Amino acid sequence: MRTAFSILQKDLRMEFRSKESILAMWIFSLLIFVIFNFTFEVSRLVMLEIAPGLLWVAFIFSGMFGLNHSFAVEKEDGNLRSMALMPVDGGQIYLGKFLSVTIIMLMFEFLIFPIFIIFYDLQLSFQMFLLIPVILAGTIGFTSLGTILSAVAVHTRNQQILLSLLLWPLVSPIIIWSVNLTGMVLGGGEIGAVFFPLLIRVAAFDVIFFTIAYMLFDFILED
Amino acid sequence: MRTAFSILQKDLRMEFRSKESILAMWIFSLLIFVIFNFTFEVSRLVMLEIAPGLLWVAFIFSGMFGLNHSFAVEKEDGNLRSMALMPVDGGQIYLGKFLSVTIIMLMFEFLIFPIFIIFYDLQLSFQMFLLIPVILAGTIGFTSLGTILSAVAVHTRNQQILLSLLLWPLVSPIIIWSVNLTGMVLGGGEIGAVFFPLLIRVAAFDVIFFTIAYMLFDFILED
Amino acid sequence: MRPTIDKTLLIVLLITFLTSIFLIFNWVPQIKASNEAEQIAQKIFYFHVPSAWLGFMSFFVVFVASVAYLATRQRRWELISVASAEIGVLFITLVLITGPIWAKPVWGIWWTWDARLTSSLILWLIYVAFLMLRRYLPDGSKRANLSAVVGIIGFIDVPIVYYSIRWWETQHPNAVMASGEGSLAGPMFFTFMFSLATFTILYAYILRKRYQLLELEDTLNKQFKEMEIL
Amino acid sequence: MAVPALHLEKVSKDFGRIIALRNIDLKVEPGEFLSILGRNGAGKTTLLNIISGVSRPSSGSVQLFGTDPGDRENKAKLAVISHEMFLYGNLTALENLEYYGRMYSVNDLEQRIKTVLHEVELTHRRFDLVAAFSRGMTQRLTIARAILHQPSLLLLDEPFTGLDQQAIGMLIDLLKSQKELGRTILLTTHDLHTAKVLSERYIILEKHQIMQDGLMTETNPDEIRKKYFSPLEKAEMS
Amino acid sequence: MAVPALHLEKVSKDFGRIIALRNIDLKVEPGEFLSILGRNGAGKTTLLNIISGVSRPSSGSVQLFGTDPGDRENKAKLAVISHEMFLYGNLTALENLEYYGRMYSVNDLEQRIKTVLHEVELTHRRFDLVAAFSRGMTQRLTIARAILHQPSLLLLDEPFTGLDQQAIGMLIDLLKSQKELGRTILLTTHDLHTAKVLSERYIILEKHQIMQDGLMTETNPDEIRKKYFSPLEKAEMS
Ligand code: HEM
Ligand SMILES: Nc1ncnc2c1ncn2[C@@H]1O[C@H](COP(=O)(O)OP(=O)(O)OP(=O)(O)O)[C@@H](O)[C@H]1O
Ligand SMILES: Nc1ncnc2c1ncn2[C@@H]1O[C@H](COP(=O)(O)OP(=O)(O)OP(=O)(O)O)[C@@H](O)[C@H]1O
Ligand SMILES: [Mg+2]
Ligand SMILES: [Mg+2]
Repeated sequence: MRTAFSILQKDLRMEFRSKESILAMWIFSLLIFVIFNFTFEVSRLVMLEIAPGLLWVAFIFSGMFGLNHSFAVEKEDGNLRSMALMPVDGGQIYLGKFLSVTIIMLMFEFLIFPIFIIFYDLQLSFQMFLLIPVILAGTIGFTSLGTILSAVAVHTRNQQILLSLLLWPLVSPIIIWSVNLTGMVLGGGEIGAVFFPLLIRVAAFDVIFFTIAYMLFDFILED
Repeated sequence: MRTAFSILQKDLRMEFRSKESILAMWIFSLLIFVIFNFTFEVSRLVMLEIAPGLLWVAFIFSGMFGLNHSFAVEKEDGNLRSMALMPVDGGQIYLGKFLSVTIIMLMFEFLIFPIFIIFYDLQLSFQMFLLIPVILAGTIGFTSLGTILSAVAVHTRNQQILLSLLLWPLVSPIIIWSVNLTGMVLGGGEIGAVFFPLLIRVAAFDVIFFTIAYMLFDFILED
Repeated sequence: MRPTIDKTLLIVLLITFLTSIFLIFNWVPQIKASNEAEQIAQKIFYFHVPSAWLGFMSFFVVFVASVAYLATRQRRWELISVASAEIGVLFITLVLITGPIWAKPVWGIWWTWDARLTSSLILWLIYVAFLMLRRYLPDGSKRANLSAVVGIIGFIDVPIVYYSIRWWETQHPNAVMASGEGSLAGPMFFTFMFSLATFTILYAYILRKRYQLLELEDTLNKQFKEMEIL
Repeated sequence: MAVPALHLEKVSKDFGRIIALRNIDLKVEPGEFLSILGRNGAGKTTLLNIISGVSRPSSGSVQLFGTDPGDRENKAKLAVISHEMFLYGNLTALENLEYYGRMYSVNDLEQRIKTVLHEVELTHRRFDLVAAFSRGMTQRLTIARAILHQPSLLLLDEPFTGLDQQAIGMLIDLLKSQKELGRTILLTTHDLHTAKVLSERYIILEKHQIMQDGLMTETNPDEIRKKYFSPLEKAEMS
Repeated sequence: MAVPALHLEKVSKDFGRIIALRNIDLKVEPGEFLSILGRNGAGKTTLLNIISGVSRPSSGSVQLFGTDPGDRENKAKLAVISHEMFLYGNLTALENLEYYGRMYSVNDLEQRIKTVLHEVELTHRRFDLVAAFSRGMTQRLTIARAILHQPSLLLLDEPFTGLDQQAIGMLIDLLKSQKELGRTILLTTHDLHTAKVLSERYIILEKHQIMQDGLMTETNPDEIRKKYFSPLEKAEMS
């Protein structure tokens, strides 16, 4: 645990070296929405229908950004190799990286969400708190797979494109479910009987993915 | 011109070092679409309404990818600095980089487009040829600004985020117009009187952006 | 030894293949359909579904071989996993080709974002990515490790991909086999099973051949190196 | 007797078409100081990578202290200085050392960091980002990082790179004292003089094989030089 | 008389809080071979960066051949070897040289490439990607790249890094012949011996200033070493 925590601390420290980083992140989030908005110049009704999808597309792109960045830093001065040399458990390294990537992605989401609410003029309701577990579960699914696949993709010259090729198909079920769940919450109607079982299923897959990745990470570090 | 051509040649050579690169690009394009599709689980009607926007969002993301990659390569072993040392015109370097980025982005678009047609089951018509100048104009606008702003962003530690912050707001008018124009063509109706003036406006801005960037590029190279 | 097995396999394959062609096109009774095109298209069923099943099986083999590789670090497991992944992609490609050919006369469109279709596409993409990854990495233990990891994660994802799509209203026929042999009457059932068997033999044969080819490549490389040094 | 610190048997390594090492047999006893010499591209770095477990041999076996190089205890004992810095440019010198110290579970970390920073004379720059360091300063910090956890096996790949005269002296003294502490050290360098000063044993890699394995004291430096000077082209082409 | 090859007046450079150079005055005549010595972090690399025009001084003026370092003709005359390789890992050795040759409009490029590749003994590896090169091989290619366009002013920042004995000999010969051709050469190195062999004049940077500007022939190497050995801490803190 101390190992994972050290990695997390180092990552967050680098990420937020300057206070401007947060500002940049915030503006980036804002921009993602603005760009969607002006690109899809469509009726409000249509907008509302695609809103959950848009939200998750925004999440995914900020997540991809976080993943790429997090492992590009490791690659820079051969630090990925130095990790392989350390007398620590691969799982711990995975955990540390996973936590830092997740925290950064959650932060993006936290910044994106208010913009989303404002742009779509959604009324805040008590029910919206249900989005917290939904976003959490979806994000963890994305990052638990994303972390290990980034560590794979970083070994290639075409890191970014390969990460997309590997991650997107694999993570697609989680994203589909998350979009569905988000739609259910934002739909404003009653939360149907399907909501919680689905949420639990997403969470269950998070656990599965995480566990497998945790166990396999050692193999990625060694040659 | 020979200089620009040498840069272009080098870039394309690196990009397509392996034949797999093209395949990877193609799958990446496919994925962008698949991800939009399953994320926006909406009715076909709505789909058609947002189609032009989706198309351009897909273009933009593949373009961002191309820009980031193109300049990350330059940064790798201090090659950006070596460019500053070369006895060549900054404008020529800009031209070379612009061409390579544009060609790669056009290639992405060329790969994306058939997928777009099939997935949306659009019927091919003669009118669709009008999309060629539209896409060309929009793309050139994006890359002419993108090339110079990438060269700026690459000097920072937060390259990717900074590029987005700089580029998206500046390029947004071009994108909005391109989406409009695309919508007009795909709408299938008569091409209204507004189409050509708008197209010309986009082209005019392309020329302006390109010229300014061409002239300013020298200043970016030097310290 | 080896050549005999291969030869036997090949002969059996040829016989079963010709037989199943005969069964499909000449023996099994035509289904009743509104038009002729649909009737002919229905024949695709005997290629479409076995391809899909064998595709799944190939990926299962990838999974098993990947686990075996990480456990034993033996090159042969790596080669099996690659060979099987390639064949799996081939089979799913067949599904993705025969499906739309069937869909056009039946549904009137080539493609729809139906659950089964989408999940097949995603499945295909997962293993294409697996193969792409291998192309981008230099040969060596690193590549073997990384691709084994992806091979494992990829397969775990397969049931989820299929699960996730149950949330969609689906246009694609569902579980013909499971929902009742009734719909698949005697001769059809027989023909289908026969076709499936043919595909399975085909799989076994290609896998063997591909594996041998990869092995040959290895030996050849080794010999080249020896020559280079001496 | 005790297990050797390092035992390679028939180790070969190739990168696709390119051969880097062929049939290397090597045994190093604990406390030995071995210099690895050889032309550019002879395979020195590859050899060190295999010993550290970063890279696996294409064939052959490697043992550190009788076990696999990838073992946790082996990793804890090991220090590597390579071409790559293993430092985060966006962290300060101090933060880098703290991070490494934690990963290696260094006892009394604060004190150790103070000591090593003093040793490489970077105390006054500890709060500066590594990205802003000069080349020699970065190399100094790399050395500090490597010795932070008091390793018992040091793999040093051209560690003198970029150091000024004084730092070279410092590193030589450091290595001497490490040797006295009974640590096993493998060093690659192109500076025959330094190699001679430091180590008793040397090997020369040529045509990706060990061409010579001898004692520095018994060999005339000119002889070493002569062997070492064999034409590159020939060695590579064959 | 003719304009000096290089003329610095009151050049200072700082990076925010950190001072790298202070009030440097320097004149180098065409054909001179100047060694720049100094401790790690003394400002040698920064000085070369300013001369090459890659970096602008915070204050003061720089002139190459009487004009601004950024001038096209100056750039065409200049060759730089720095810590960074200036090579594309994803291109082969040959492709890298071709690219640079075109950018510098080298005449009879094919022949030149053949010559320089032969000189650095990389002919047999010309079709391999630079990413797969060993450190020394990369440094050799860097040298080949730098001399490809037959520059008349060479700025060499620790060019001997990673080279084997033979390549060092090759580079020394190369530099001597360049000197004979009347080319101006500035070299930073920590190897006093090589500096002494090659150059007639040297400067020592300390406390980011020129502490000594003298002739190698007139100075006792021990004297140089003594000066050069001044404690780092003190020099930096001031
Ligand atoms: C693009 C188009 C298509 C794709 C990607 C596709 C994919 C698949 C897959 C993967 C299976 C195997 C599923 C399983 O065994 O669980 C399957 C089975 C089947 N497909 Fe398709 N299919 C497509 C179009 C069609 C069409 C147009 C029809 C006919 C109307 C059709 C009829 C069937 C039938 C009857 C089965 C057998 C189901 C069973 O055994 O459970 N498919 N298809
Ligand atoms: N990742 C790689 N891919 C392909 N070839 C490689 C790789 N790493 C090393 N090589 C090749 O292996 C051989 C040995 O390289 P190595 O780096 O071990 O040499 P070295 O003895 O350390 O040389 P130097 O003195 O230049 O550092 C070289 O021919 C090199 O090109
Ligand atoms: N980009 C930068 N940002 C901040 N400080 C810098 C930067 N580049 C150099 N410095 C600082 O300027 C000073 C001089 O650095 P320089 O690289 O010129 O030293 P050097 O004489 O080349 O040393 P070495 O022998 O180690 O190569 C150092 O204190 C260094 O930390
Ligand atoms: Mg080496
Ligand atoms: Mg320097």
